[in-house]
Amino acid sequence: MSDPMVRFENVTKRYGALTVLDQLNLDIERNEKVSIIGPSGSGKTTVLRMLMTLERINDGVIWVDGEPLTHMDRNGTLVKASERHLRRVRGKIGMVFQHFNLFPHMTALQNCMEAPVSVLGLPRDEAESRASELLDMVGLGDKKGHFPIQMSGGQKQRVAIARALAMRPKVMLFDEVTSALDPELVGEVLNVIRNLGAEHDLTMLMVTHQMGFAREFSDRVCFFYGGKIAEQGPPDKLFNDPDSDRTRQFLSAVLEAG
Amino acid sequence: MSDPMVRFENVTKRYGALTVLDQLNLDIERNEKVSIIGPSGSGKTTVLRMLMTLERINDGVIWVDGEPLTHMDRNGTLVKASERHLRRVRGKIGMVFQHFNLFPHMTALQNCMEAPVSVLGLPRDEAESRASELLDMVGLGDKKGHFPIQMSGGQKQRVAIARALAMRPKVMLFDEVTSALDPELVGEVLNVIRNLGAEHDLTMLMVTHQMGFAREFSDRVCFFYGGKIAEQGPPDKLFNDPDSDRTRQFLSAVLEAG
Amino acid sequence: MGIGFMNEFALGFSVAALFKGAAVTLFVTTGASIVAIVLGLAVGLVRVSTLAPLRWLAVAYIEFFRGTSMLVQLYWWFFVLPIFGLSLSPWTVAIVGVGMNVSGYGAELVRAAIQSVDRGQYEASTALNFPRLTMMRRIIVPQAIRGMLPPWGNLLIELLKGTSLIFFITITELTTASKLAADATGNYLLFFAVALFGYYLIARAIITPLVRWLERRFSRGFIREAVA
Amino acid sequence: GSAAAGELLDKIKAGETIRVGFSNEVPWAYPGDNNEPLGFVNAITIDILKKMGTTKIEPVVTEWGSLIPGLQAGRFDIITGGMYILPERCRNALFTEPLGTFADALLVPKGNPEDLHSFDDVRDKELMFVTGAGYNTVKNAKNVGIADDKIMQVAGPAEILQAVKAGRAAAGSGTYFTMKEFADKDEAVELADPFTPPVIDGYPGLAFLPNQQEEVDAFNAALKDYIGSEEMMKSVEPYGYSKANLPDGTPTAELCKG
Amino acid sequence: MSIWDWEYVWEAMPYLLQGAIVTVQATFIGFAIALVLGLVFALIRQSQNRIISGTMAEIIEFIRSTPLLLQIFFVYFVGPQFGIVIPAWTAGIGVLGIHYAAYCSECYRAGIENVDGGQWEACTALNLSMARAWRVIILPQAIPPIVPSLGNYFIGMFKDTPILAAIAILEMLQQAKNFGAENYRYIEAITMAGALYLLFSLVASVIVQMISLWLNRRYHLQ
Ligand SMILES: Nc1ncnc2c1ncn2[C@@H]1O[C@H](COP(=O)(O)OP(=O)(O)OP(=O)(O)O)[C@@H](O)[C@H]1O
Ligand SMILES: Nc1ncnc2c1ncn2[C@@H]1O[C@H](COP(=O)(O)OP(=O)(O)OP(=O)(O)O)[C@@H](O)[C@H]1O
Ligand SMILES: [Mg+2]
Ligand SMILES: [Mg+2]
Repeated sequence: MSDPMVRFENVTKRYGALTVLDQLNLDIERNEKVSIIGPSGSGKTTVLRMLMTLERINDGVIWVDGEPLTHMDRNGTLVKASERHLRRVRGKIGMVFQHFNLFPHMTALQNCMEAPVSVLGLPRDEAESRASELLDMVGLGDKKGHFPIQMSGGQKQRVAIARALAMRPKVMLFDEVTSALDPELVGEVLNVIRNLGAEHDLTMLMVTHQMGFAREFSDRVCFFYGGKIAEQGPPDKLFNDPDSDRTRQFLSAVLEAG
Repeated sequence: MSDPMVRFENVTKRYGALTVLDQLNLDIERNEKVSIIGPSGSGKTTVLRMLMTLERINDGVIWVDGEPLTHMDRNGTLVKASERHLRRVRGKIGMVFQHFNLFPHMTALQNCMEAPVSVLGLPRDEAESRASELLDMVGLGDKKGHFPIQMSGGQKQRVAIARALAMRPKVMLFDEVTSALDPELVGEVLNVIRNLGAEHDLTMLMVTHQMGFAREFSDRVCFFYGGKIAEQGPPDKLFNDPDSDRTRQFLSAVLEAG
Repeated sequence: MGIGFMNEFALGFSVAALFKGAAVTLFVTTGASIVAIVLGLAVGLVRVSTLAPLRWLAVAYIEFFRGTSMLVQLYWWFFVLPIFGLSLSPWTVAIVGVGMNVSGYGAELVRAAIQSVDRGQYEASTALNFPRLTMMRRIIVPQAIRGMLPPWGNLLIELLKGTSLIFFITITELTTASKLAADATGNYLLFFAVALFGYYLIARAIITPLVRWLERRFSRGFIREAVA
Repeated sequence: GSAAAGELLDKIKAGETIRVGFSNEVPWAYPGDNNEPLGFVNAITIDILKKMGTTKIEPVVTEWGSLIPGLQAGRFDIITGGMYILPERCRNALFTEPLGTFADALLVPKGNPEDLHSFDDVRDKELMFVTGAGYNTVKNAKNVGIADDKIMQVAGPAEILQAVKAGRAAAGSGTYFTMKEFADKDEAVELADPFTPPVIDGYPGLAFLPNQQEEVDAFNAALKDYIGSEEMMKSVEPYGYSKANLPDGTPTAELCKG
Repeated sequence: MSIWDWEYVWEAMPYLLQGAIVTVQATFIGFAIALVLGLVFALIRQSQNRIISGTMAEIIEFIRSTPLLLQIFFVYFVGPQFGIVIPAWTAGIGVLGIHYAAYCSECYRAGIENVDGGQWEACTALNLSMARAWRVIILPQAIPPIVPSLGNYFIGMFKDTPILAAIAILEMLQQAKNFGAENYRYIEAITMAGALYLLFSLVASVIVQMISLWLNRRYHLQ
């Protein structure tokens, strides 16, 4: 079917008086890799959190895989989504956080097994084999029995990715997954994401400050500014000759820093 | 006089069994700008913390401005430094921290006045004028009455720099002063440091992950690895054709990330 | 005559009586602790439930039992309640009365511990689509328990001390026993010192080690040594 | 709750366990080291109950002040503390015929330094006076006009002795028996001699709930030929009760009128 | 006799209020002692010298793990055995103060340890003296956050005052009991006493919250 994997339709998000996202419209196609860049406070994280239903939206509709996420269709009219509906649609989305949020009291393997067993109801052995496959894939075959505290930041983040994949999502969200890492650990995580993009049918939406990676990896880059998409397009266009001065300004600031 | 501003002489630092710095020897000339780079855990921060007397050293001697810092000369033999001696020599050193460590219950101005008044015993008005000069210099003339929570990371870090300068140190230490900042705020802080180097007679020692800046700014770059100086030299040499593979490896990893 | 003849033997007898008192204190402490822990956990979990009315009930419970002093509550249980037709035995009042009073504080500990679990853990659980109860059971509570163990240790010591009030409801526990012994012999220093040390011993040789042991058991994944 | 009329009597006849309430008042009624009921009031009660049909006694020890509430709360069936029969008490409890006649005494430090011989002396010299909380002595003291803040109300006899010994109070009052006991065994105190008590002798009786007339009648019947008998004296003499203490024939009804 | 009789409530009230005054006095004086002594304990506890800090810690443990009632008995009865007679009021409030000083010191400690280590490092880097660092930098950050827990102990002490009755101090509950003993009516007096305790502690907790808000604003902490 032709409708996009994710669609934001006039989505507005406010915190009290502060309007964080203003009438956002954004479509993401199946298997498209989209990077979101922009200054701090521009609403990047909020976009992902709304999609992950970690934040309620004040206005508009979010569509996932052709059906409304935050609402449900009751004979023609859209009504607020029930918990059941939310949980069904949410199942199609996975998220990786800036600060990993691994479960500290579980080993890498248990982290990846818990949800498949207690949410999807997989039998333990099946969940286990799936989990260890994924851990092998992210290059942590030898760390399965380790607890998060025994792992480096880069390793933790790779476990987090495996944990999200274990739920077989169609869309993966990444929020600055490398900015809590020591520079020389960033590479190993980006490699995992790179391969993920290459080998799996996954729609990916990532907030990042790694201009280099965004450029090389993504099909499209969206530059957020003050809760709006100030500019978007293929990376080469956006990085080489951006239309808006805001974009140019931001890029020069960031590159000077790098 | 000819002796260096700072001299590490066979300095060793251990944490229990772990030897963090092993027989370190390092001279820093007056007004020299030295950058320290290296992987996480290689001992970079420890070097600065020892110089700031935030960590005791297990062996060796640190010399500052020709006199021993951690020891004092009692008729020929070096004995453990007294608190008085420590405080006198420490007065020549200032430090800026990764996480600012501003005093949250004081305004920017008060942060810069506290030590000059209570340590140097300056009269309040003199301390105040000195403080506000410095705040103007770091471009925060309009933020003097603000409290830390009311400022952005970049602004906080600039206050921290002004606070350290208010003590008129001869040596300034910077420990990853930009790595807690949002990318687009990094520039403003680096600019301040840049001007500092240009306009004042200051010996500067900085730990950084900003290769670009290290390269452009410093007279010498030291690459730390496993508690030793694996390689050091002028930035162009070290960045363009490093002697050791370790250095090469590290640089490629970091640059790929940037 | 009278207590005249008592005196010579009083010391020997009183020491025996003191041990009985200690035994009583231990017994009541154990019983009341169980009551306090069970009710504390239950009420604490209700306190963080998503259903407002339930929450209010928990708040009322907590405020009531923390609002008035244990002594007043014991008086009420023991002397006033019967007049409304419910007469509980002294032992029941001791265990339930002390236990419920402490459970009010315990519930607060549970609440605090649960709410102090990193928000990221809740968000990760949502992202992985956990139903709320599963999330609580598998992710939040296991982490909260570790956080609340030390304060529970202190609370149980409070409870231990609280049992010294059950004298007012006709039970002769350690404090009373030492008082009676001291009155009979006139040697206040000896018997009070012994009693003080007795409590200290129970707290430091039984309660504290027990809690430490539990802490170690629940520390998997939080402290390097604990998992090495 | 409070037993229905006749219930208690049936229990006694049926040989069931009867709970007697008293506080630590040597030699009237006090607990032995295994809490067994000692003291002459308990001795009398045990004899009487045996005649009436039960030998099962459960002692309940509490503060003097808690005896009446304990009875009202159904914590025990009979107060054997040796309460004087007084009008206001008659309104809240039923008393048997008197078990004897006793005087109060005034306990003072050795040598009676303040030269006290009556409550009036204590009042006039404005000295601190100690007695038990809930003792009839409190009312007597107030009646002769000793100021409220000069009346120290403590938990029991032991505290009275301590207060006088420690000089916290200039004089203490309790029953002749108890005070004599202290004077004999402790050389730091003595009885005021001569001493004119504020009221003539006190008449202790056993106290029941107001609705237990049947029980009281039964007890009185049993008491009639028991009072003064060989059997009685054998039980009570060890506690210092002598023939001089036998009742003078004043009926309870009259004492209740006051 | 009826279960509840308002007559007795009104009769009891004057006594209860009289006791309430004593209770409130005891609480305030006692807590003042606890606050000051507690800080002293806490600072000794922070001493670099292992023996000093260790001993202090053990003393605090001991005070915290033995019953207030017993401690009061000890001071009140043992003293005279050796000719030292401390007045009941002094003994009672003194022990209350020391007992809660042990708790407050733990609060202070928590507050001090929660101050970011970076603050100490900044003080060293700026060469501030130990005393100055404590007074101007550390304590102003350490204390406001712990005001709520200090407040809880304030209320806790208030609710412990009935124990003073054991050494014949006429606080509220003792007044209630004495009233009962003289009139043989306990329900009303005791229940009203309970109600008053509840009322007072609710009021107190509101006041504490206000103080803590004010302090946090005053020192611009979160
Ligand atoms: N829970 C919240 N309450 C109030 N304001 C919030 C909340 N979360 C975010 N905001 C505000 O919403 C705006 C957007 O936040 P968001 O985290 O999306 O920015 P961002 O683009 O992710 O910034 P960064 O690059 O620093 O992560 C910011 O101004 C932030 O202050
Ligand atoms: N207080 C401490 N106790 C024990 N080990 C410590 C302590 N502080 C530092 N270390 C260890 O000393 C080594 C060097 O630490 P240091 O902070 O100097 O590294 P670094 O080069 O600054 O790393 P980074 O780039 O992450 O700041 C590390 O292995 C660290 O684990
Ligand atoms: Mg963000
Ligand atoms: Mg470092």
